[in-house]
Amino acid sequence: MTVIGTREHLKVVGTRPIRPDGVDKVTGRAAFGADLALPGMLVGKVKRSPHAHARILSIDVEKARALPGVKAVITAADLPEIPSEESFVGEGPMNFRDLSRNCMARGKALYEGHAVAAVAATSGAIADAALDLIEVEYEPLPHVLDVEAAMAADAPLLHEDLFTQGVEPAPSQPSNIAKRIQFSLGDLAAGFQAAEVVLERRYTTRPVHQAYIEPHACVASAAADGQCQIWCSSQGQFMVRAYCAKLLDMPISSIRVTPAEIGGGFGGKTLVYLEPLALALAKQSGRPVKMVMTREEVFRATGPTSGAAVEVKLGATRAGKITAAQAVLKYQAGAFPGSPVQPGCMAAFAMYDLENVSITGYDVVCNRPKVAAYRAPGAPIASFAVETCLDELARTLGMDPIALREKNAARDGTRTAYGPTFRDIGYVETLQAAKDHPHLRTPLGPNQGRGIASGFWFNVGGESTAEVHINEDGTAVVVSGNPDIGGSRASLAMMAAEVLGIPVDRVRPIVGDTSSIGFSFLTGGSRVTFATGMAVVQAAEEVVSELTRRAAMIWDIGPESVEWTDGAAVPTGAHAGKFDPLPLAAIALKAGRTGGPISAKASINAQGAGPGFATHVCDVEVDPETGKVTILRYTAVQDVGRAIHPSYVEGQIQGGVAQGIGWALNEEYVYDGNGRLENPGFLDYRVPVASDLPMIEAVLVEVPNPRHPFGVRGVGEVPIVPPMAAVANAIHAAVGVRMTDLPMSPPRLLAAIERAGR
Amino acid sequence: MSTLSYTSPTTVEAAVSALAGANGGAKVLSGGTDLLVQLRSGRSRPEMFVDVKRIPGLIGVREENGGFVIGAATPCVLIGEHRALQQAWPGVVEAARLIGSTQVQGRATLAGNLCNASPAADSVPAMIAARATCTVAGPSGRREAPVEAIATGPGRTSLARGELLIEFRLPKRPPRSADAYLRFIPRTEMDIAVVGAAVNLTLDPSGTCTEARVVLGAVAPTAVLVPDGAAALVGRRLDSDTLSRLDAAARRACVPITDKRGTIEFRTQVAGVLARRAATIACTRAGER
Amino acid sequence: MPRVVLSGSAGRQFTGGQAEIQVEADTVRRLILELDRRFPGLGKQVEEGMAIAIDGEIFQDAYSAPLRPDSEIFLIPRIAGG
Amino acid sequence: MSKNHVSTTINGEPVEFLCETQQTLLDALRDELQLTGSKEGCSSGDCGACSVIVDGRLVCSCLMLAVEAEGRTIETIEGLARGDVLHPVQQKFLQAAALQCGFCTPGLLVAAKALLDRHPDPTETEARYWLAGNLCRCTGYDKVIRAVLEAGAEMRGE
Repeated sequence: MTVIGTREHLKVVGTRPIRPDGVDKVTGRAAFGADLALPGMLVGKVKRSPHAHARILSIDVEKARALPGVKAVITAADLPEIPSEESFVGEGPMNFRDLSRNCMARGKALYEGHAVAAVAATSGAIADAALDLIEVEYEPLPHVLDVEAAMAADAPLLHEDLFTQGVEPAPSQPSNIAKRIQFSLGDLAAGFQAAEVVLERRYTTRPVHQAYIEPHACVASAAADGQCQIWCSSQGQFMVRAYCAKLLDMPISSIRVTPAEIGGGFGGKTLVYLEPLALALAKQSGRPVKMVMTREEVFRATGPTSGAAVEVKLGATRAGKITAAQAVLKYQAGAFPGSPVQPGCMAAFAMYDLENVSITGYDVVCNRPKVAAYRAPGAPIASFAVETCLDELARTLGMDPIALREKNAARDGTRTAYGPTFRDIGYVETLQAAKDHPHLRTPLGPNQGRGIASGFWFNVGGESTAEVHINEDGTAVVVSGNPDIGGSRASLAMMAAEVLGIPVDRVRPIVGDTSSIGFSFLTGGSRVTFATGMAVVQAAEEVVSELTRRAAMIWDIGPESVEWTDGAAVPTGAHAGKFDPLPLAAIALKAGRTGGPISAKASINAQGAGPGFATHVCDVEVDPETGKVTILRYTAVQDVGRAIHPSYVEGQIQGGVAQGIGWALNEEYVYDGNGRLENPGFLDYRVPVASDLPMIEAVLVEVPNPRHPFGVRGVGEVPIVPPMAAVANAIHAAVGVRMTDLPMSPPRLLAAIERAGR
Repeated sequence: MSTLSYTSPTTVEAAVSALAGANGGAKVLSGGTDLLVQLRSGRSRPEMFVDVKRIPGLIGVREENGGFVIGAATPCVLIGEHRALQQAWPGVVEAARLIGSTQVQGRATLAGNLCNASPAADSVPAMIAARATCTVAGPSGRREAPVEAIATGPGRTSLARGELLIEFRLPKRPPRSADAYLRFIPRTEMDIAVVGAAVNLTLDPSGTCTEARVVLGAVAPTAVLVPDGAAALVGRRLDSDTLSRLDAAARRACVPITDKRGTIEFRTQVAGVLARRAATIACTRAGER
Repeated sequence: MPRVVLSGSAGRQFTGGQAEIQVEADTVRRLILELDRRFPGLGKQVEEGMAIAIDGEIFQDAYSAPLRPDSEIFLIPRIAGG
Repeated sequence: MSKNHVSTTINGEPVEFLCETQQTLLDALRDELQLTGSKEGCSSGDCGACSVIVDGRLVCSCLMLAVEAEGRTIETIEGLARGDVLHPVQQKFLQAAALQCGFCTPGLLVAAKALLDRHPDPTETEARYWLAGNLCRCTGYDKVIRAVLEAGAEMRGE
């Protein structure tokens, strides 16, 4: 790894200790969502719609109920009817009526795999048999999958009560367009007037799934007094608690959610699917209910990210100054509104300092599973289009693609199209680091090409609680409310150790359940090391000032005469007197006599998350006879603010790149003519395997975020933004064909090569 | 609910009677890498599994008067580890080694790959090109059949009720003979072949092809023998002209479908490419003999 | 007094299309109250659907965040993440 | 329906259990024997999270019937460490940060152990192809491959 940027004298931050939860995870001890078993536990399963779009005329569950071993059966009729209510609680705008209807269809099934009923039985085999006995009468309706087809005036309507927001005057007819979004800056017409070169291109992408390896899983139990417990793997135990309480109309205090280890999420586990059903089945049966999705269910019924159509128009002078930029983004939301088109619009041109910009976005429902967040939601789609178009612009102008980006790059003081002005950003630093990297001077052979692309993500803070407790022997416990999805226990423990001045192995981080730690917003948006880290640092600093007070008491001097260095209290100032340093352990030992246990809690709403920028360099080789693309070399340069545990920062980048390469080359949903998914498994939904990829070099540029005590920026989102364009640009450099549709799978690339040959 | 039963006979005769006994609902379980997936998905609802892996002789590779005998239940990983077989039939071995992941290699068998009757089975084109035969045991005794006679269409075989494969035979090879198998998949591993091509050939001392078999997979309901492809090679050296004739012959032999794994156009075009490339590899190998 | 800009189309239905507003306020909370007083409904919209960028820094749910008289304030859609 | 009785050896211990024919070895390990270290990611042999070693061969325990375990010798992730002494490949995974969520890790470790047992000095390419049946969505495989190669070097005493 290369680290660029300055670094003060930190003892723990920036080192690479073994993660605290590591041993459990390499020995099979770590308990994930499906690993818990309770006495008397039932198996819950879901009956799903075979139709992409159908009215549910009737559901008869009596035969299923009568089957020996079946203990509970539910349909939408057994769940509260939730009124339409917009709010922003999870990873985006959330309407609880929609969430409820996504968990269990009411009146209509809106996609193949939409849940219509659920059962709990004494064995999986009995539960399966019960599902077969549930009789559902459907009236199949015409369906629509494609985003532009769904926007057509004559398209089959998913929701009779959906009227497009953001258009004036408000439409009188319902449509599948949930929302129209518009951002603009300057004078677009004048900008294109001033342009000497104008490019106008159209791009499409397919839905891709987060494809975490752990299927959704939970166990729910309900006591006779209404007190309920849920054990599940999710990106937020507090999110699960809030959503279940809302969907089942229960007080939040009656639900306790214990986070299991989570086997990957990438945004896909920021919603509930099984938990409310398991809880309802547990209430009806009076027994614990475990529900685990099959891989097929994960693909058919949980949220991928949007497929989209994107139009981009760029105008520039011969000298390479972009004078105008326009984009129209049409994103599939799936069965309910709420695609990531809004952040897509905001991220589209965020990397560039532009005077004249217009961005229009459409959020469009169609008969697919409701989309869920996926790493930098919305940005990868917009950036694939913009960064590919920019590469074409560079070639048209005969400019080096990095030089063109430098000429137009956003810097401190750049006003974004969505409003705010950037401060303390590190985009140009990533371009410079990419230029300086030996990768750019590595020679290429025949049918090989090199592609460059950049990426941006906002990053977020938000609400977090953390506690730091000092044990009697001077070791410490750090409690947070965020599931550890990729090493956050390590980064939190390291920041606490740095502040306390003790070795990290003397700090034990744990993730609390909803009743043992204060509210924390979910693990998403790369916020945990930033926001929860901030809370940990605050709590640790409080502990330190308490420790100095205790030392002052022990020495019988004024607290102002004590300072904390290297994990010990030392006297300071002229009148302090002479005392040997008092280490943490010695103070902890006397805690009882000096006022009781030493611990502190911080509950904050962290602000000041610094945006992240990245520039990627990708080398490919194309087999011109088969259209197969081999990734030869990949370098990902990213401004990470400050890497707390560089290995896990690199890991975030390498993982994001691998997902982006899958998105670029082979991942897609394939539907038949009836709107049924044809590839709901890892055999034909092709995520990259080990032999598909080279080593991925992560270059960490450190432009510290001044709003975080250690300069942290979120690092997990940005890495998935540039790869699709980087690969597309590399393919163009290799064989001269410009791919505008994802995935760039062999049949598509070969066809493009053939067309170019003619 | 399922009333699936299991038996693991230790003689071929016991296996045959178990298969014949169960009224049509019995399935041979060797590697199980396709069978268990079908069981889970409900595509197959057998009444009985007859596990043949405990029958002596069904696992293992042995040389027999210049040729080789491969037990029907031999996992592909063992086939790959047999040096002499690898030396004599590199194409058959590389095809067997392409079936699934390392994990699947530890279980998957040639018999399973053949009797699953997928048009995309990797080992089948190579075995047909190699003129491999198999021994079928059944209620009416044993019979020898060419590999191409087993699969009759997607998921269908010519095996009668109570019949099972017990071994494969690969013939003795003339000098300067070699084979090769190539498949196209979108990734580097873990995919089902979109197209497969096997070429088995013999050269004379001058490097002229005296005999050839060309077989394609995944471009028709079953693996297809391409006599025109062989004709394009025999009597010639493998120069670019010969190879383009082979390419054209291979394309002509394709009757593929468009599905989630590939289009008609793509499969047809790539079939020609792979046939050419496989022939070149086989030729190089034969030349080194 | 601070200049508030509604970024993009969000929220403009409350202001009758007006994109720029001068608001007398020294904290985010006072800003929201004032906006809702002048454009009923906009306050709720800002609280539940929007973030507030003050001089380039984005705040979400931060009543106490201070505003300077010359602050450049943008009301922008909320951001979450994966 | 009568259950099948199975006697087998798991991680060196003689084990007996009852199972239905359609139960896979993975089902038996997780549900009958509470050995939940082997994970179910797909139940179709495509993800490798359930990898175990049977009679010295790496297999997906979701693609093997539990009844087939009769008389076999099975190694699972739970048997990789000797007491509190980690296997070199486990140690290297920790040192190299070769895991993020950790869900695919048990399968990867078992597969890596099987690789190094048979091929003590694999090339990067050999390691990548051997592990192609073990999906990891978090790491991009970079640190996983480095950890496996480093474990090999350590086991060779380099």
